[in-house]
Amino acid sequence: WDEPLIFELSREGRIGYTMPKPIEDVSVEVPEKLKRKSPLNLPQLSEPEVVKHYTRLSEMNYGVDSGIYPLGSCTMKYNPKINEEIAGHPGVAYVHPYQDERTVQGALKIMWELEQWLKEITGMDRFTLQPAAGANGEFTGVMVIRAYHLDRGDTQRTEMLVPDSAHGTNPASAAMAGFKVIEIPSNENGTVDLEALENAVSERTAGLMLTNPNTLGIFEDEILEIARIVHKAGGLLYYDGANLNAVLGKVRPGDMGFDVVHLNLHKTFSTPHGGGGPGSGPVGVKDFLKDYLPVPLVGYDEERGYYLDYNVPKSIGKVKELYGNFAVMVRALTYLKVMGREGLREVSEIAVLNANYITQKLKGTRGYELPHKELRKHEVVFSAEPMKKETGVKALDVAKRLLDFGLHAPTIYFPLIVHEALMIEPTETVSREELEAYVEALKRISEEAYSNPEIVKSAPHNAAVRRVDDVLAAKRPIITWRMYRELKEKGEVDI
Amino acid sequence: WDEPLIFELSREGRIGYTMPKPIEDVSVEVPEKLKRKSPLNLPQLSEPEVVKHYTRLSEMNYGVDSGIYPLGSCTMKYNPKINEEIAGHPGVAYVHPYQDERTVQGALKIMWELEQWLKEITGMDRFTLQPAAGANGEFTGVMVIRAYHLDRGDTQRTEMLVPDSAHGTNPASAAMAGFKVIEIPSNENGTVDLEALENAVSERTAGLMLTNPNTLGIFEDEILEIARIVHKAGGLLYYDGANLNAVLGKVRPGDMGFDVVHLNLHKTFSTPHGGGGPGSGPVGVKDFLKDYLPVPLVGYDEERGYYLDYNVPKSIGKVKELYGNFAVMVRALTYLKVMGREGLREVSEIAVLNANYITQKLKGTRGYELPHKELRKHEVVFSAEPMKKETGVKALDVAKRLLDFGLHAPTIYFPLIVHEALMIEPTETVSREELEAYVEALKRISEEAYSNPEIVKSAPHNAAVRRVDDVLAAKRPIITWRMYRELKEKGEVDI
Amino acid sequence: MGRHYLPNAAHKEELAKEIGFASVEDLFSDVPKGMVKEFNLPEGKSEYEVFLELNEVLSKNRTVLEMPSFLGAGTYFHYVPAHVKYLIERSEFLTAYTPYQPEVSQGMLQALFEYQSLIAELVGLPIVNASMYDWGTAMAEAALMSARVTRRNKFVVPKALSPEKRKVLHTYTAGPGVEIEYVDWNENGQVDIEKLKEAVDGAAGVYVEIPNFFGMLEEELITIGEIAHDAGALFVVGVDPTILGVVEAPGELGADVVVGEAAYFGNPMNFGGPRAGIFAVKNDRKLVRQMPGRIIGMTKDADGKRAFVMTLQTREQHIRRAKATSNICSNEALVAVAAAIHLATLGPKGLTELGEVILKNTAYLKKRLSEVAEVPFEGVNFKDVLVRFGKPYNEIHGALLERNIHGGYYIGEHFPELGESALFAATETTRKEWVDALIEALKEVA
Amino acid sequence: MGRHYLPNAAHKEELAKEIGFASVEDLFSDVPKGMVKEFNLPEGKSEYEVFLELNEVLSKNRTVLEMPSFLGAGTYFHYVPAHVKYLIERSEFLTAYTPYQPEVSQGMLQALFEYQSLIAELVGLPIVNASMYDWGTAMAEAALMSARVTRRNKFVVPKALSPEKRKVLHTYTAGPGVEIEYVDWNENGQVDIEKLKEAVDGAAGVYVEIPNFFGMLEEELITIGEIAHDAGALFVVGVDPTILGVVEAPGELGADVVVGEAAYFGNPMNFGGPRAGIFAVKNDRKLVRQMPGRIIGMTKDADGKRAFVMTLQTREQHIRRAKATSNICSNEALVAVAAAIHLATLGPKGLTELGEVILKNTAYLKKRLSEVAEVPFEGVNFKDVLVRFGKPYNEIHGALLERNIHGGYYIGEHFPELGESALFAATETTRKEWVDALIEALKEVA
Repeated sequence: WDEPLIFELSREGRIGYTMPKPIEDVSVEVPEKLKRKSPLNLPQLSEPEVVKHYTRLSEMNYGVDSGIYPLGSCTMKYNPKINEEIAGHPGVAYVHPYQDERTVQGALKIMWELEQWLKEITGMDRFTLQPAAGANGEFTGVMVIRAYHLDRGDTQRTEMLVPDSAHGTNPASAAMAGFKVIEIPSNENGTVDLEALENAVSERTAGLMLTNPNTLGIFEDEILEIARIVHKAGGLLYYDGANLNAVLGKVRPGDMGFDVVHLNLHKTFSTPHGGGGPGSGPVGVKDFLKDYLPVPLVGYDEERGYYLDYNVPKSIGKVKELYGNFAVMVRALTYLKVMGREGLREVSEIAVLNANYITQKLKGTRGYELPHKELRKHEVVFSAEPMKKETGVKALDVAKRLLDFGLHAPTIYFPLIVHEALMIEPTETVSREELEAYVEALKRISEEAYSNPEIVKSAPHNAAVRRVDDVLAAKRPIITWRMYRELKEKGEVDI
Repeated sequence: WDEPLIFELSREGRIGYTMPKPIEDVSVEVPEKLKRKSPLNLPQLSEPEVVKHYTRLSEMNYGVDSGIYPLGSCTMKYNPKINEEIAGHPGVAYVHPYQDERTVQGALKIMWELEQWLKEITGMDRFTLQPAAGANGEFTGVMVIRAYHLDRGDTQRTEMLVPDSAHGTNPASAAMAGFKVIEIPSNENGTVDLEALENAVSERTAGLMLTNPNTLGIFEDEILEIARIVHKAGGLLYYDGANLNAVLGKVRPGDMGFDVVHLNLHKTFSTPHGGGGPGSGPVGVKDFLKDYLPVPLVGYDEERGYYLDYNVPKSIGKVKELYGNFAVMVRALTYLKVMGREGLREVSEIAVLNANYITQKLKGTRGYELPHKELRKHEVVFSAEPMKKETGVKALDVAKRLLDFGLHAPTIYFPLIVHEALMIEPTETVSREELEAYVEALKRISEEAYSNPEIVKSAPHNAAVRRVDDVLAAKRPIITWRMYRELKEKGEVDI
Repeated sequence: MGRHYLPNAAHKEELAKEIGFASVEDLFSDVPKGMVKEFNLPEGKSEYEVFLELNEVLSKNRTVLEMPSFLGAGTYFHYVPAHVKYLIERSEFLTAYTPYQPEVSQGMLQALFEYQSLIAELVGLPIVNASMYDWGTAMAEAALMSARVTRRNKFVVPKALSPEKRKVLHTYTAGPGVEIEYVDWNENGQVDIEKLKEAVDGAAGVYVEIPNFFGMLEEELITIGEIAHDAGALFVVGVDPTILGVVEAPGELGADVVVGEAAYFGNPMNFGGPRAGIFAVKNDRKLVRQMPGRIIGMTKDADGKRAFVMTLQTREQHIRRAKATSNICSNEALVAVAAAIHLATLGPKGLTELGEVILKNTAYLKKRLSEVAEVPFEGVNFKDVLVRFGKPYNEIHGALLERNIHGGYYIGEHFPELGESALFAATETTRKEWVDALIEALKEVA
Repeated sequence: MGRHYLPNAAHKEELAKEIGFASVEDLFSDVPKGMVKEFNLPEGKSEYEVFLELNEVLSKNRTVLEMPSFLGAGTYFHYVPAHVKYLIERSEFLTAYTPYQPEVSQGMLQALFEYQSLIAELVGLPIVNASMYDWGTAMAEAALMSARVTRRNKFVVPKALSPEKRKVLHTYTAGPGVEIEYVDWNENGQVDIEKLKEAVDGAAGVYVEIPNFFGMLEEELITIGEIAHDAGALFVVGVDPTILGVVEAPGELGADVVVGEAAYFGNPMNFGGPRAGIFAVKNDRKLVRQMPGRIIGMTKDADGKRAFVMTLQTREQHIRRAKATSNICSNEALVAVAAAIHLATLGPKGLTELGEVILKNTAYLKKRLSEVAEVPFEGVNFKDVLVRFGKPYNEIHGALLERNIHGGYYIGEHFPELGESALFAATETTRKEWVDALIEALKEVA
């Protein structure tokens, strides 16, 4: 249905709160030059109206509890409700980050324990939990690499190598840290081209940022050789943990030769994605890099208990205020304790099984091509290139048509090295029946594409809105109610 | 959409929980004669599947947060979320009712404080919070009346008077308490016929059960005379609190002459209705009846603090295990503290205003008749009798058509004294715009009834299902999956 | 003062005028003069202030998470998986009412149908209602139903009945004049069969529980049912449904009616409420017509699609008024849905494991208690264990509390013949260290 | 061990065979031999055991509900109305991801558009993104953006900057080599205008906060903006948005860019995270093209109906990769939605009242503190008040803690020139009895 903007629901005089009275009702005057004089055009609603509005908006949104949500590279697994229950403890919400350490032993213990789990899972020696998200973690990691080289006087290492299949955040993070980004092509197997890598490394190489398995869902089986090449050139190996769900509890980045790792608690460790955040992107490093991590780290000492350790001599500083997204950490640790050693291993086994189930059941379907090798890990990337050529139906159309069946689309047009990419990551928390229904829907869309392509091209038909015009949005941006109101007043908009 | 039954989603071998291990893994054998041998046909699902199933079911349900819900006599007001927050405190959930009173001072204080509020609001002298719902409260009240008469040796008082406009629970509760029910007709104003009442009272009269305002939303303006008549005959006056929202904070049943009152915390005091419960139906009495209340009551003593008082010499016993629906009481007290004296008064003012707004805006619309007087309190009852006669469109059809507009229907076919009744109680928590939209929808349905009655008769068209066949349901009851399965196996059902 | 819940508050006078009233006061012109008055109540507070205040009040309760507790006697600390609470708090369930309009209430209707169906599988009877207030009122309604069905007015119950249920039963049966007869227990703490045979003559129903109030399994349940049936009485079984993974469905053991407490699944203790009473009967037209409470049935919609609806309403108060089978209207729907979600989560394996873990933990508790006190009844216990002490229990209780342990439920005042006895209970939530700490403490103080 | 989250666990080998693999192990045949290993991790536990354990751990935190606290310095105890938490916990919001498919994500998109719109009204700038990680990173990104836009590499900030923000700024600007210059405060604890004039030469941007780290309102804000603009620098204002009901929108005072902390609305303290950074700019094409972060825009669907979508993505990393305006991908969407719901609840009147109550409570705290210690800076404070003690603050702090009062944030180590100083803070949640207890305690121990 159509839900108005909250501003459009406003009626003069309505209130949605009762403010506590001030301690003393004395007049405190803001300096005249600073006093608010411009109008405060906030909406005026009662609490029931606010609740109805956002309840209705929520009903216009698809979440993990709505059905399969196989966004490739996003690991949209089920978010256990016990995580929310624990994160809802008043000992999370009502604790100030600057409290005396004696009054926050519980919080510090949680951070400390989480670090121990992450160390063993990744084969790293020390973790910072500060980064707020994966990209923030990447930035942390490459800054650590930068600091390491500079600290050794190795000032010419200005280049960061990034495969062409990498997430866009990898080159962006490297650039933010001041590195020049060198792209390494993939070979026909979809993995790093070793020859190209050999040619790219030099005394300017700061490191290589790699995801393993990569964004095609393919395990870089030459990983030990890759590590050898990079290390030999004096570079460090950075592990983008976006795809850790594929090897969780089975293989450790540390054992593959990586020196720095970032994880996404909101992907691998089941914390909810919140419509795009909050996430959490802890970064782990091998022992020789630990002195460069952001401050503070969490320490433990028999006598003192848990404490915040600001004594990190060569620290890169901070990548975010305070200690990171603590409420997310609580959820991740809850998950880890429920899963345990065997549970985590089973996660990756079934995540991989489910992705290969889709791979095998869908391959050979007309219009979808499976480039690169067949054996995938946690996700698979099909190409709708043949379908596009033969029927004009694009990956985007396939995605939109899936919505009509009550299913969420996969990630599309990524990785960039696959044309008309459909990147499907079912995760371990969907059932066989859901996998089957997904494959069936994709097969039906293939049939439609070859028999009645218009129905696919004009999809979705059953969603809250029809296909959304993103070109218009970019051409004439309307970013806020304020802009909309002004354009509307000028008669320049008809929405 | 169609959501299968949870049994149909079951797949052998799936589990949704992990049980804690026993303290000792010794074998404990149930006596052979009692061992479970029959199959346990429970569904087998994982937690994500359970969550998706019930999330989807919830999306097929209309609640107060979905929109206006003007069920007459049900007081579907907004349920403030702070009530839920407070009721979610571990000091509610994780407390055993038999704990030593020293360890539950918080719980007892809440019950004690709630009683103080309810006493002042009703003008009663003592309350039991034990009844689980309104009808349970009615039963409590009439049992108290019964005990009072018997205690005085007044054994011939076997008749309970109930107006013909009363809720069905009134006569049912009286009957359960062993009373003969005498129905008192309403007069042309929709209020108690005083002459009939005079004729009905006798030395057999135990009491009169009355709702004020009554189910027509009309204030019994002769209430003092009614009280005089009943009291003079030796009977007691029972107040059904279902409609208290109309006079909350303005008028007290105790001042109208009532001796016993039940309240519905889930109606007047904003606790959620939960799809039909839990409710809570506290009963208040005047001082001379307090020794008959159920045990335990809550006492307070400077030294001892709050305590459970089982020393109620002439108690009727118990109407429910333990102390009542404590989690509901917590919510009600939260509401009371937020609202306060002035807030409560404003509740009834606006509840009455909103009902009269609908009355005035809808009256005169073709097909709807407004029997009895115009001034209503918290609800109004229109009759669709003219519409039925002129177009064949019944109150039921009007109700179903409202669903198509995303609005909940009013209560229909009640009170029984109004034909084709549409009993509308908007409550104080809906906005003017929602009232207007409701009136507009009813007017539009009137137009449709006179122009295109079929669209109304075949409504709803936009709900999760089309009109539901309740005749079939009663003719061939299928009450459980077990029955369904058996009928299905025999080929006797095609659903 | 709560204006934030009242969208029209700022414009109430304006709205009153718009519909022809001079003021809001005029809307109350039908109230007798002088009856409208100022109430002696506190002023409203901000949500924050109420939050602070009630948070502090509730923090004064000591929870079983802070203090190991061995209380049972009809209320038990079971663990409720987090998703159960999460789901029933969705406002579409939480804030809805009785599904009078089935077309926009299919979610609640189906959830309740599933509740009925899950209970039916547990208890082995095909007809289940959508809930009573609790076990006690369900039992009392079963007594009344038995009297209606058999046209007799005596209901036979074990003497080993909880004080709660005893009181409820007396109150409910007082009006209709149904007489309650108690049957003593034998040396095993179970119903004395010989005494039952004497009592059953002219009975409308015979009621027995599994486990009984002392935590014992009634081994002669089948025999008791036969005795009841031979006497023309209905056989009513009360059951703690958490036992039904390991104990046979009462319906298979001869029960005509099964009552019990559904809230042991999916609901926390909540200081005793809300609960939800199980009420199930055989598929016997007389029983179905006479049973209390709401019932959800499966049917079709106008397109022939499966749908759910409240059914068999001609038994109910809003239709039958004084002649209804019960006065019950609001029931405990959300409590029942929570129980259903928990049961669906457990499945057959989980329910069996739950029963087994409780049996084992209870056995451990019983074994350890027998080291420090008298445990009069031999046999298998489920949750509750009756323990007799050599000195006033009150003293022991106080000493345990000082050690931050909450002991069992004293039953001496209700069963003086058992002396200084108490029920100590275990469930799947009981930790070894709690029991061990209890025993250590009892060694000191008992 | 978590199998209850894994529907296919019981049939994994069967499924593997069905798709042509001899076993699940074979799905990992591409992993180098020997790399798969056993991990040294604890076994999984039941949900109940984890619940018990973590509940106990978290109960070891002393919350501000149990212990009056005067901590501020960038994190404040504000009250979040219960419905805000209730709404953002709805799984459709909570468990969704970035709205890549707008047709099934209109709810989150509209909520974020409303967030952007509400912030725009507060700060007085029309372009707002859908959130940064926090105020600190938003400020750092503003510094980088200023450098990109002006092609200069110096960013001028007040010396009275929080240690958190200072560190974040240094880390973010290290790679691109943007130099940070600090401007000292004057005797009023505000930016020294003369020193600013010296520093501004060649600056890409000038940053100032309202209130500043010492809780003071920068009275010369407009002048500071003019100085920045005269020097060709962008004027970046950091703002605690809870002040904007009483203080003029920075956009109206000359700001080109506004950053700040959105999580002060709608979100509890959470031991410091998550937060959500505000990032707003003027409607200047250069700034819009150079700003970081996701932006939601209004558009139409194929039927011409209003719809929302992520827009202006050509600035972002997934398209521009190394040339993106920032690496940010996941942001703090749900935190922003919570802030929006809280703001929509407050409305104009509520925001103004909030600012006024905080001003008054802070004034009361300041007045009372001045009875027992030195309060170096005169003027109006918002939340934080800087207090200087005559003896080591550490001792005072410990003595307060013993009295169950948490004192302020010690800043002596970061600002040695201020001696034994600490920031004590008040908000709308501060109670008179807390302040009075603090002052009584300080009289004893300070």
